[in-house]
Amino acid sequence: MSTIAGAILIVLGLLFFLSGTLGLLRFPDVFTRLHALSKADTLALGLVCAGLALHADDGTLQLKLLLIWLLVIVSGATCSSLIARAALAHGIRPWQR
Amino acid sequence: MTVFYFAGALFLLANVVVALARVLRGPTAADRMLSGELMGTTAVAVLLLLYGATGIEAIIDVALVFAILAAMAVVTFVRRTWPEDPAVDNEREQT
Amino acid sequence: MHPAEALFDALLLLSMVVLAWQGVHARNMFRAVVSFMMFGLLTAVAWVRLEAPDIALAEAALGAGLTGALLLATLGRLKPERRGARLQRAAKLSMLPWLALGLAGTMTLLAVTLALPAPGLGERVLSAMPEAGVDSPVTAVLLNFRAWDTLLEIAVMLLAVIAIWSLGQDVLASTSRLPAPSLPALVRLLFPLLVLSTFYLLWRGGHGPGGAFPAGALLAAGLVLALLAGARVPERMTGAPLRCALAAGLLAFIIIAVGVMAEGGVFFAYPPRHAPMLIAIVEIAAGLSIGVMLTALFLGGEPTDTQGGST
Amino acid sequence: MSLPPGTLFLLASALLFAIGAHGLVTCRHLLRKVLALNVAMTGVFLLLVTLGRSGTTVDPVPHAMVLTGIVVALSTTAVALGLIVRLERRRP
Repeated sequence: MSTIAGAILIVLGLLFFLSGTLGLLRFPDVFTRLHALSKADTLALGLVCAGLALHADDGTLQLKLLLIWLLVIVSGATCSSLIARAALAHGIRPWQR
Repeated sequence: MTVFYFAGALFLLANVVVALARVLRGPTAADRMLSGELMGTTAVAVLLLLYGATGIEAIIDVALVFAILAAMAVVTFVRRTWPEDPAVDNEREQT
Repeated sequence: MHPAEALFDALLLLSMVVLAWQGVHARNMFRAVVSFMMFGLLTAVAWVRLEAPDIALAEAALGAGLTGALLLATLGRLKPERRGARLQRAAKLSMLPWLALGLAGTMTLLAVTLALPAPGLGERVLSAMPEAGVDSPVTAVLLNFRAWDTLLEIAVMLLAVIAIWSLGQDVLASTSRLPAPSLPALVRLLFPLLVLSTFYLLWRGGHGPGGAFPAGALLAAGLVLALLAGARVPERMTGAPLRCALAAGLLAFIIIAVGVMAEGGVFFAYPPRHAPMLIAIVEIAAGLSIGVMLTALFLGGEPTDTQGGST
Repeated sequence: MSLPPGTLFLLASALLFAIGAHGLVTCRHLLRKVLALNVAMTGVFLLLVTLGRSGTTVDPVPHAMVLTGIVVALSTTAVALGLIVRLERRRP
């Protein structure tokens, strides 16, 4: 049961990675691409981690998976803010329709 | 189950190879850096799936190191490369 | 091997080759550096595929983390490359690509020939493991059987630091004045984690993949992140304390290597019953020292007193 | 396919070495030369570890050699980058 649930979570995570790539390629400017990328950082990796945690039966391992996810979220959030600020400071204007 | 994990890892790798187009196209340095960040996150996920496939526990440690150092490149880029580097700014017209 | 597995390897290696080419020949330098950093990430995955998690750990910390940061920091200091000046003038017409191709062919042939008989040292290492004082074969080779290599390697690192310091002041140290309010918060969170994982890897090194090199690299990553967030090398530390920390690994190594001569008369022949403790001492000293040395390499010169302040 | 395992890795290591050696000779900018050198070194490391796998047991000696090599590679890269920055400042 948990095997199937884990596999479903992992597949969902992979799909969000795909959406991150699509956004990175199709969105018009840095700021919108950041938005797409943060989905891959948080949701996609989170789903993959959750799926693997369901497959694992070792508490330490599940803790490490959680730690990996939290670390990537924190780094991703900080990096997004850093890049967005730097891009604004360099005179890149947010895209408008 | 092993096959499932490998297929997932293969999918992720193909996905990130497609995203490499952003490194080629740019247009700004920040866009290229974003692509690098996606590569970092994908590498973590690929390592996790490889762990699922092989069961070598040290792979999780490698993924953990990746996760801890995920911010390193972007922080260096924002603090050291981009601010005063005309080389990086000029490229917008070049490519 | 299942087709999916073989396909994964093929795609991994193919993208590594493409990224390596981009890393050398991309039209602008920033693209080259980013490609090279991605190449480093994939290399770490390739080490995992080759069942070499020790190397994967070191590559993740050194190759993907610190080398990339070093390259990016250097790039910020260089003038833009002149357009169309990528290749040597003579190289545009010459036979050099063919020469390289020949080299590659020779290397493949050599590899195939060498691959036929495969004695290796694996069994000899395994049979000597009971006397090694650690459970991890790689750590045993690094810090016991071939401790000479590691000693000289740490000497090479120290020489590299001395060479860079002799060039002058820390050119890579200046930081942008862009406001980055989230950065100190990130560093305050990551720095303790990095120190913690340094010790985790030092402890792991005794019985599994880990050890002094990746541990030192993580410590260096923490220090470099702190420097990037605007922390300064405190003035009272730049003199003797810093020099001591830089030399500590090498000193501990030499003292123990000479010290064990009292028992057996042989350089680096640990007496088996003290081996675990001696290796632990060497590993901790080397790990911390490697961390400080890598940070010193990142500064690109001797830390100056003018930027004194507190961390 | 009847390729022996590791053939792909050997091939890739040879290609990486060739790319590195070629770039080292043909590129003009010193930073590109440093990158090329690093690529070539990775090729050599891959070769070493792949050959170390061909025995019956996993051979830890190439692993230790490559670990040492990676750290030495980083040290040389750092020194080279320091020299490059200094050279640029001297030139007009």
